[in-house]
Amino acid sequence: MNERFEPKITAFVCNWCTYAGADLTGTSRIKYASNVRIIRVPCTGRIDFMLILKAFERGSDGVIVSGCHPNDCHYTSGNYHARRRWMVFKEQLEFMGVDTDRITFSWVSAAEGAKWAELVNDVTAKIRALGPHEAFHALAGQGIN
Amino acid sequence: MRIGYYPGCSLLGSSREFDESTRAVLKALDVELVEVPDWNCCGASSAHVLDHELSLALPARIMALAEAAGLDEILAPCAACSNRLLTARQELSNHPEKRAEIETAIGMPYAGRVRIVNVLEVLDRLKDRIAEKCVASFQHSVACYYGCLLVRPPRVVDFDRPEDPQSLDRVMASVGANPIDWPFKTECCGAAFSMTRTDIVAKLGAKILSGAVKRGAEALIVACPMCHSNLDLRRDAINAHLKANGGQPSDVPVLFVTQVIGLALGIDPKTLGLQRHLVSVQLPKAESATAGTTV
Amino acid sequence: MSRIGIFICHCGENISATVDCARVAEESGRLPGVVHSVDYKYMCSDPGQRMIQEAIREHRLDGVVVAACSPRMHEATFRRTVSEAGLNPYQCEVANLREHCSWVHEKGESTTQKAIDLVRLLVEKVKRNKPLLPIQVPITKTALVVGGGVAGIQAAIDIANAGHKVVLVEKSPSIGGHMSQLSETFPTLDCSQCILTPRMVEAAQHPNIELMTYSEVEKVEGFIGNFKVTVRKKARKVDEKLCTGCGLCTQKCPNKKIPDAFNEGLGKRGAIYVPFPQAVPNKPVIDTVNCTFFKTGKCKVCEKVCPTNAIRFEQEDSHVTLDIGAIVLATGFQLMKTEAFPEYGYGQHKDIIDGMQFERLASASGPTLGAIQRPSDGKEPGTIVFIACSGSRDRAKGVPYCSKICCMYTAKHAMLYKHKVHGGKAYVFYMDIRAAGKAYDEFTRRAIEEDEVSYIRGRVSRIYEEDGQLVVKGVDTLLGGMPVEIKADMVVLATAVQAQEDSRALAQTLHVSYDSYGFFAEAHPKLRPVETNTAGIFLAGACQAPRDIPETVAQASGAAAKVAGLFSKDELTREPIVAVVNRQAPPLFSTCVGCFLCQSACPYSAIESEEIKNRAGEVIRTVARVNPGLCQGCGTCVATCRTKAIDLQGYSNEQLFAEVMAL
Amino acid sequence: MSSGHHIVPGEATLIERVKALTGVQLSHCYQCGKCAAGCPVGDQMDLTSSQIFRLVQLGFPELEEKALRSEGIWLCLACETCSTRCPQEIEISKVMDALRSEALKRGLSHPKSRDILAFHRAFLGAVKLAGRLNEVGMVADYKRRTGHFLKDILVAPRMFLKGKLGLIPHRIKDRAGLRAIFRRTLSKNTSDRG
Repeated sequence: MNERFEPKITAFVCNWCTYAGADLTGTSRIKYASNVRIIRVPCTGRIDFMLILKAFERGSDGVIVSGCHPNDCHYTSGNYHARRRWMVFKEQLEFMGVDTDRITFSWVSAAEGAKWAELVNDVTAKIRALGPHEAFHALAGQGIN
Repeated sequence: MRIGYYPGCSLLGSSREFDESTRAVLKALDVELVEVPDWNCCGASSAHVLDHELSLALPARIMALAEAAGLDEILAPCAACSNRLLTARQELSNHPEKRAEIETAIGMPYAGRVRIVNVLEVLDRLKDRIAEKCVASFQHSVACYYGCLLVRPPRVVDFDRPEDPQSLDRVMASVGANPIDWPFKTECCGAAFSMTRTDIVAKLGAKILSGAVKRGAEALIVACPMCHSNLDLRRDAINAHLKANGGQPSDVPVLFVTQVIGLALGIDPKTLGLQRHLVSVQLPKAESATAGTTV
Repeated sequence: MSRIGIFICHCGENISATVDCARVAEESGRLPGVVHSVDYKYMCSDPGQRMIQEAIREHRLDGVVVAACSPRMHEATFRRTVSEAGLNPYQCEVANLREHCSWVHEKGESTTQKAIDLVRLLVEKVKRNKPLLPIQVPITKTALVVGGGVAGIQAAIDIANAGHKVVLVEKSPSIGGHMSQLSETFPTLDCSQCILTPRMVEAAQHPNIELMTYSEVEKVEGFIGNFKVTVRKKARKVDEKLCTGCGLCTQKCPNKKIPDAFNEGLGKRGAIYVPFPQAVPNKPVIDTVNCTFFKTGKCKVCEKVCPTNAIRFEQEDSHVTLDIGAIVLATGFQLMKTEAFPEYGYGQHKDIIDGMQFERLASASGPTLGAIQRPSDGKEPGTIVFIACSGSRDRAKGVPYCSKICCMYTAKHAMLYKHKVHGGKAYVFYMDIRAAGKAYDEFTRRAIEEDEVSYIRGRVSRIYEEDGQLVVKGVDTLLGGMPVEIKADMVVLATAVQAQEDSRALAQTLHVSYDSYGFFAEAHPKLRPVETNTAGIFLAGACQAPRDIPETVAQASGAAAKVAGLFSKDELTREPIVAVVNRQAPPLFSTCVGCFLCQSACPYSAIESEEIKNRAGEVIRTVARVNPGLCQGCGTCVATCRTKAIDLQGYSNEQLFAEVMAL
Repeated sequence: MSSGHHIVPGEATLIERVKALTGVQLSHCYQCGKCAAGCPVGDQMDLTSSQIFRLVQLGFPELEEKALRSEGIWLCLACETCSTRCPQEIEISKVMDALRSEALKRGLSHPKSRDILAFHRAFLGAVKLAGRLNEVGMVADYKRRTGHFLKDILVAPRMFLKGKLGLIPHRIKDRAGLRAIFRRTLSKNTSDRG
């Protein structure tokens, strides 16, 4: 089997900046890797990090969380809360032995269509290099939930 | 107080009196100067014209030697030297990858710990002691001339304000002098062309000199050997330029800040090297014991 | 069991060119709970929408997924479509097959597979969607206008003329703003005060406008239609009702040496003063910092001479709380000070002034009664240099943006000078002449061609004083960078337009966004230029970006139209995407444990506490409650809640986890 | 290099070379001329700093060459007045250093740069020899290089009498180490040929 590994990437993006930015990538017809599945939330502040664990459990090899740039949050400070919670969550993940390199935090504004394409391509390449997230999938198989 | 000392080449030759007066004044103020062992030339205005790497390596060797000698601060009275040292220090701290290359070039470790200070900063720290020990106030109108290298470029030297600086004026006022308000405090005297384009030096010097005299200065006060050389050693050329262009030649003396402080502290003019100037130091209405000395 | 309908749109060929739409419909049709699945060329067209409606009726659908363009484009359209067929609009989801799939990937299996995945995620979500009802909120039909310059005056008059009450709050003692300081206005050279003062009077006398001068907004709570605003009325030390504005006190005040802010420091005023003769209201105020009585406890001359006993030394600041439905921010700008320019002498030369100071010199009501005299010695300047872009387009020491109005007012200044000082020489150093406006370029050309103002393209490096004149060292880049030195009697710096000193603090008080320069941010740079990101708060004038009078007035009228539109209804309909704290039967009442972490996370202060009482009226539990009027639906509280007691309608935990589990 | 105002594909333009050497982006220059306006030698330059930057900005080989051949780049005193005042924060004297080294490398330096170069070479030569600058030795070397034997003939004896000119070079101990620094840093093009 010589097939190239195609990772599954799940992206949690806010409605106002990154979702709109990804729309702009589309209207600008910028091509990028088709590995990503977008889940729309109103704000990165809404993201319960259990969602990320569930995404891995369901076979995702990498996760992107992207929202508005600092100080540009549609809801003033949601992205800041997300960032703060992420710092705590990240430590827990590391403690659990989850490779936090598989989670990419980014900011893509509604005007950054090209940046979205670049982000997806970069993450896809990075996760492809890391290989399938077998460690976690195996754990999930044992029913950690 | 103990402080590292980097005199630089000019202070061994054409500006010996700056070295002499700096040592004398700091000794009188109980500051111990520790000369950086086996120091070399910083490359001054030449190295960076011909080779960027060399312009980093020469100052880096000096700072590395100072670090090895356990010094954490170097006084570099020469404005050109302190500027080159600060420039190299900043570039090496902003670009750690260059530091490794330079360490190889100089064959010595360089950590970037040592701080560089100019003579005005040191005198400012000692202002209380100066006031305490002042025996002969220097009651003359003076034009404080900072030149380029003490205040520019501000993002490297980060000293005083880049236009109309005040530190030298404050030091002068603290020993009783009257610093005049004048617009050419930081105007360039053309030092880099001292040898090669004397015509330019004469023209720029003429503007500075006449600007000071016109506003009532009895002396120009400097803290840079290159400024001093241009305004003192090149005075004949400056006066010739003034004469040729309808200006008034002038014999207003040019003193190093340390010489003025030395006079105020009552140090013998000869120790301060006043006799070495080509334009003799003659000051009107001799108020203090030493001013007015002709040598 | 759900009955979901799926509608795959080809978008002409926009989607079908790279996605096999028929296969998406076919495979999605096999998902559990899906009872109907079709594809069609244009779902958003009339026949497409009818197709959805007929399917809802025929198959008794309880959920719809339309797979088409971005929901940001047509979600509203399709939700209206399903609601017309009797389904709750929030039972419809839109999968983004165009912007997020067909336009960004090549034709092929993986692209079609992605489309199928995207539909499947939303099928799982829509199964868990709940019918939601739009939220109705009442509207208080009183507008607050903050700032009494020309922007605020115009907005207030327009809203008032539409029949609504307006409170106009101005922090200085008089309305009028910067425009009342101007001499003449470009490009017509008509007198600024002559055109502004009638408007000031109209605002003051309008039955629907309440003026609150010498007052500042201190606190804003609430939300669109229902703001509660606290205004601090600073003590004038004068009873406004008793004062007739006779002016006796201002004439008799013995302390007349105070630099006059209205004249930009070029004139003097007393400690009790009216900022300018045409001030509205024409009532004085005591400057307690400089007043002799307040400094020494002696004087009271004003009190002695006042014929109506209106002086009130004991008067204190007071607070007023207002019920407000909409807010217009019109707080204007400030000019960068000459102190900011090291190479131009740090503001220490009296004869280097800024543009507003020149306005006062040229104004008939100014300290020189309109004669151009330099501040140092009152001499008429024979040579004057104007420097455009002073601090503008200067990332090193000023601001990187173009201040927009300087090119025009500098041309005006040079013209006014040439008209008043015959034989005078006027030079303008500039980088570009930006005169894009109606009759603007003609105006700057007139300055050059008819009034013979010398324009020199280049920046000035240095200004210093010599022999009572100012030496201006510039350059002419059109002459190949040749240095130019001009001996001038006076220099006018067209300094940069900046946001007001306190704009960031005010923005934080009001929860509106601002840009990195402190200007208030509009909701959309092109399509929503007078709205802010906070519903019910609008923008007018230079508090948003540098702008001239015509633009300011146009924007003020635009903001007023937005307010009038909002006030045209009695109630406001809002999307029900809000957070809710669960309520359960006693004895649990709610899974909320009352930790109120959500409260600290909420950017809108929308979370209140609610006391649950027993029959005896004793408090037995304190739990969180979301005020649906304030909640904007970000969901930050949901992610913060440890007991999952709080959830976001439309993006509930159940919905999002269902989507993820469908991955 | 081909003639005509067109960009040679694949070849680094001067603006790119300057960026590589100094980190300065000349595209930031918007030609306000403030640098030239405050330059103490601006009136002596055949091309002022802002003109030189304009010539470099377009990327046309002929214009780049004109900039490198100018006398202006050799007249820069590195007084930093321009960079202190530049509204776009361009480090102008760094760019001048880079342009001079490019001019030397391509053999385009202005004939009048000869004296200035001779001075710098004499200076560094003296430093290389002893570790510190001996002004007499340096001046002698400069005169030999330029042929200006009579220059300063009036000042020098007076300086000597005032004790300002020492005839014996100040030598540091680790001269070998210093020569190694020169060897390791100096690039071929700009090496001290004296």
